[in-house]
Amino acid sequence: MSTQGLPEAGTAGAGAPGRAGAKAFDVQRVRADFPALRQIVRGKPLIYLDSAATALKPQCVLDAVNQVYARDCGNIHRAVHLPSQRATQSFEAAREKLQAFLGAARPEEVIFTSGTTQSINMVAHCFGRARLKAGDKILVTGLEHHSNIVPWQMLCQAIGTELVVAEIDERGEVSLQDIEDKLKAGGIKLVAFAHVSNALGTILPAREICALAREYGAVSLADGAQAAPHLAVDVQALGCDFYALSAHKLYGPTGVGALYGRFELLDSLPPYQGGGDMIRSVSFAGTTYAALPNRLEAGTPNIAGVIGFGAALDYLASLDLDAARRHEQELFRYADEGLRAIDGVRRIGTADKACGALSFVMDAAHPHDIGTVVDMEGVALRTGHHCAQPVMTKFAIPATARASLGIYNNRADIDALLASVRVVKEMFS
Amino acid sequence: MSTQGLPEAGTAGAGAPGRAGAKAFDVQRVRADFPALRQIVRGKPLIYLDSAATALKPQCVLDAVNQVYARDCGNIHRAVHLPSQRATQSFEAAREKLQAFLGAARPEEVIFTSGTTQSINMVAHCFGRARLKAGDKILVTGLEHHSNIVPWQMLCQAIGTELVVAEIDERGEVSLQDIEDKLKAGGIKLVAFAHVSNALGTILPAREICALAREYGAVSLADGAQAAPHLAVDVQALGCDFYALSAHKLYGPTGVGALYGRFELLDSLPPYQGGGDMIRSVSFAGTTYAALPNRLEAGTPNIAGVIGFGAALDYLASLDLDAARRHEQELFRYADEGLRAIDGVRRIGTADKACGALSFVMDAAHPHDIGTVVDMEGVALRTGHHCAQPVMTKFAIPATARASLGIYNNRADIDALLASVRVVKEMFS
Amino acid sequence: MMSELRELYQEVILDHSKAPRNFKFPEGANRSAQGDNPLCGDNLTVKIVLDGARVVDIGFQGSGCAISQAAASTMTEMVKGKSTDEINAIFENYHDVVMGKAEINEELLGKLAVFAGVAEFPMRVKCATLAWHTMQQAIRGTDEVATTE
Amino acid sequence: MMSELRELYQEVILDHSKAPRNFKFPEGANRSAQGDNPLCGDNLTVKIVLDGARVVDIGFQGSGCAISQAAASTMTEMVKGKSTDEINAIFENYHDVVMGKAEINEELLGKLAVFAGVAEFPMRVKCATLAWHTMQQAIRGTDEVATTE
Ligand SMILES: Cc1ncc(COP(=O)(O)O)c(C=O)c1O
Ligand SMILES: Cc1ncc(COP(=O)(O)O)c(C=O)c1O
Repeated sequence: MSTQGLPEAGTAGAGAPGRAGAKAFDVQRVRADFPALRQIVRGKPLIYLDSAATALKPQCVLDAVNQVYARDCGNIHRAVHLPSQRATQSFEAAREKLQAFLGAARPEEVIFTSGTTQSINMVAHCFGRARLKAGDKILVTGLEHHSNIVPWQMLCQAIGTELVVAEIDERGEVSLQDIEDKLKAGGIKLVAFAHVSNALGTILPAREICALAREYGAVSLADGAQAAPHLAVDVQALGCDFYALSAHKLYGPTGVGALYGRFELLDSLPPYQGGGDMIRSVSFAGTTYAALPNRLEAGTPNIAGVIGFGAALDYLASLDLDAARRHEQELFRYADEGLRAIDGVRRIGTADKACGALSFVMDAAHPHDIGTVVDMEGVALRTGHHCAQPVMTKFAIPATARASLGIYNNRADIDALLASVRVVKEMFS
Repeated sequence: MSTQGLPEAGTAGAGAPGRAGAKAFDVQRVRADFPALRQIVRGKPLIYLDSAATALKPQCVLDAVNQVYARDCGNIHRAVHLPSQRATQSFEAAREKLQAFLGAARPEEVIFTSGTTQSINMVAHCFGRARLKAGDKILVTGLEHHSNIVPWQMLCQAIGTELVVAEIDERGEVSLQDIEDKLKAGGIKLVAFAHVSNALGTILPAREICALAREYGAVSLADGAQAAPHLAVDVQALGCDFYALSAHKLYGPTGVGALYGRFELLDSLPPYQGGGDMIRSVSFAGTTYAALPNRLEAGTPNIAGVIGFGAALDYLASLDLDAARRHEQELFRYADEGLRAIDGVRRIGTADKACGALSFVMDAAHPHDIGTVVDMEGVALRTGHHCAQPVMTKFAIPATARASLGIYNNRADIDALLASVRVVKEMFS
Repeated sequence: MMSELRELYQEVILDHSKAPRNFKFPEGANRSAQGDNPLCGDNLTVKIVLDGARVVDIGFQGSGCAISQAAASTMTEMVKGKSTDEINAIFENYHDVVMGKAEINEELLGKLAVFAGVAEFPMRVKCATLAWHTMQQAIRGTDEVATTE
Repeated sequence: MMSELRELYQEVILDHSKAPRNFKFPEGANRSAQGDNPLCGDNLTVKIVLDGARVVDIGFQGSGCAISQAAASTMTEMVKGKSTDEINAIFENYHDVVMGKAEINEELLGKLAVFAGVAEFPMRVKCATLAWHTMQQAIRGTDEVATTE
């Protein structure tokens, strides 16, 4: 048995499955909390294996969003009336919940954004343009999502910085030695990497990468879009300077995300967007900016979305997350073994430590055809390049089919996946 | 009687109230569609007069958002599975609804953003940095919201453009002659103005301003955050190059807005943020960008929010909007007269053509105290500078109290406002 | 449900996808275009020998799903020897059929009728039309990359 | 409901807001700070004659709502002549009371007890504390603008 799937020690908080004292995770109870699982698709109950794209939402998130629109429907921060007061309090409470979830030192270190993409663009813009100069280097890895590539390429084009890539090997792993060599070569001012790869499932050694970055005087940014749903994240233990994530992948609403930034660093950045709520005082003679977090949150935010995100975090806090993660890891292993056992299926991404996403290709069928056929079996997975084209190039494939897990998945889901993959095989060979 | 409150001919689509053939507007039926109005606040039914800050949402918007989360819970554009297909179709249908609402020529002219603030920042960044250079001038008016001031100030600081201000007069109006004189003086490459002022209610002569801008070779941007809820907007008739708006002020969800841009202009802009969905192909050797609208919509958008926005537009389309606007105008006049009739109340913003917002100050009480007292009477209005500090400076006041209207307000709401203002007066004098 | 799938992946389609016809560039090609579908990674290049307004020879290369390979393969068979006007008429009906907007004109489409099942799969329409868009781009002689967006 | 309002706008508060005490800058002021509440537009300047660790004289100017004016006015009366340690003790209790986090220490607060009603109005806490934050900034002698965020 491969050790693939074991979460990173220290950040993952999960032990070996089935160890003494470990509570069983009641996945049936969790499933009942997710209304989308109650639907019939193509005549069958939905098998949802696309959580890496967007996770399903528990009922309490729907209820929280609904309550904002049906009752606490006021803009925040500025009004004295009751709906606005209530919305403001719930909004700021969500910030504190996320602070706790990430282990941030202060609530002002949590900036709400529209998603991981905006969080990373904010750093590229605010930190990049203020602190970097032509010739400075930015290190990314070969497994990044486009959201952690294109903003840096745009920055490079604008100000003349250079992108350095730590390539992945054939298992989809990065080499710490390679990263250290590149840092040693000098000039790298920022290291931006995915904590977990969305295309391959690889868990990167985030703590070690951040330590190396610091050692060589570079700032670190971890793209946590895929890590936050599967690993226990503690930004202080990781030692990262920035951490980006999306609510919609963490069982929360769409259109919300966050950027964590170490206070001193974040506080030194110029604003990202200009507008309401981010100012101290505006005049045509000169404008001054508000303190954190407002300075980086211009305009009316996604109020209902942020409050719904808070509800998702409450939901996660109500679970035994260690047990949930063990459950996910077992399922990951089960799916991994099941896929490998089907002749003509090749798994893409076979890192020692992985979670969440399982990519594969088939001799018989193109990933797009896999997707359509399994969809007709009621199995929702994703096919394509997963916004990680350099990964596809590296593996010399046009695309993969990807099954990805959430806390509501069970063995029956994986069995359905495997059965539908066998249908594909039959159909095309 | 003042003619204040009459909508601008040509863009407003409303005639004189009570004219022959005009249908009556059934405000009671409309009220029943807004669940937030059913709540008791401070022991009384909520009187909501803060729609300029954020509008209440009809039930169908809640239902649409709910359906995304409870059923069509998939990411868009990339998956073949059914929840994703459904979400993608509803998302793109919302774009076409907004295209129709704005009278845009093509759906690709509609870019979804997180709100007006982001829409304007997008223009400042993409158009500003690509097309303007040091010494070029940007014209704004004296009544702008901070969202239409600060992005330009930030741009000026970054690239050395200069801000020119068309001041307002004591009624809160801009002078077309003044704007023309400033354009004539040369160097102005962009004219950015509020179609309707959020602090004063002034309706600006948008069509004339856009025509002047074009005549003198400047690009025009109308901030329609407050106009879209009250006036019939037709971007082609207005002749504007860009138009910005927020869903949450238009009875839709928070965290969504849009930027309209004339196709040729929009298509010539570089991307705003980098990430998923906005690329054609990514490699470390070089990345190419997707066509409109995707190029300007990086990352997972606010899927539920956009679809909810579509539902809000459907809702508006189901009403007799001409009648609704006449109703609002009558109410505006009724409130205006009622406020003026109270001794010690001074209306701020007395333009000939106005809609939506009624600002006032009182001899006896500071706006903040007005807000607290009327809130205890169950009346929700807004006090403060309304993110328009230059307007406060112009009128030499620290803040105003502002009542603002939505399609669900009725005479009883205004009567409650006037009664509560009288309570304030009594209390503080 | 499975019947819809059989309708989509008809024998003809599976056959063409496994053994695409004209999967090489014709000699003397004087027109060429590249097409890709950025969302799924499909890409292909179409080369044509155009004589006046007639497609004398045509071939393609590239990778993609069964639908897009079969669409490209059947397309090359279909358009070879035809005038651009004839080709336009065929594509118009083909396009509307896969979009679910029109009935099949059997006479015009011939073997292409097997693509009617695509109409039930809106996310796959692009796969069925990429080759056609690329071919038309080649005929127009523009240098742009064709996409299906 | 109206009783909460009476609780907030007590006679003492209305009186101080209409006729603020020490609404002028003291002669020989050697400390000064400016405070503003960016969200509502309140702003004030506090000037102090500080002798060692004792506030010998104090005055303020600025504009704001009844609560913020009365808070500034009563504050100046309260702190005049006191040591910074005494002032800190008073502010600590005052702050906790208006935040709804502590009971009133009548002995410490004296007349300031009228601000207890603010606890029912979370959006008004900033109005009741702006002057105090500004005063403390002045004593610390930092140049930053105090805000209540
Ligand atoms: C005229 C005007 N412009 C811009 C904005 C900013 O809108 P948002 O906060 O939704 O981005 C507002 C709303 O506050 C406004 O009234
Ligand atoms: C690793 C990773 N980074 C960034 C993103 C972008 O997230 P979003 O689209 O929510 O901005 C994603 C999700 O697609 C992801 O998986």
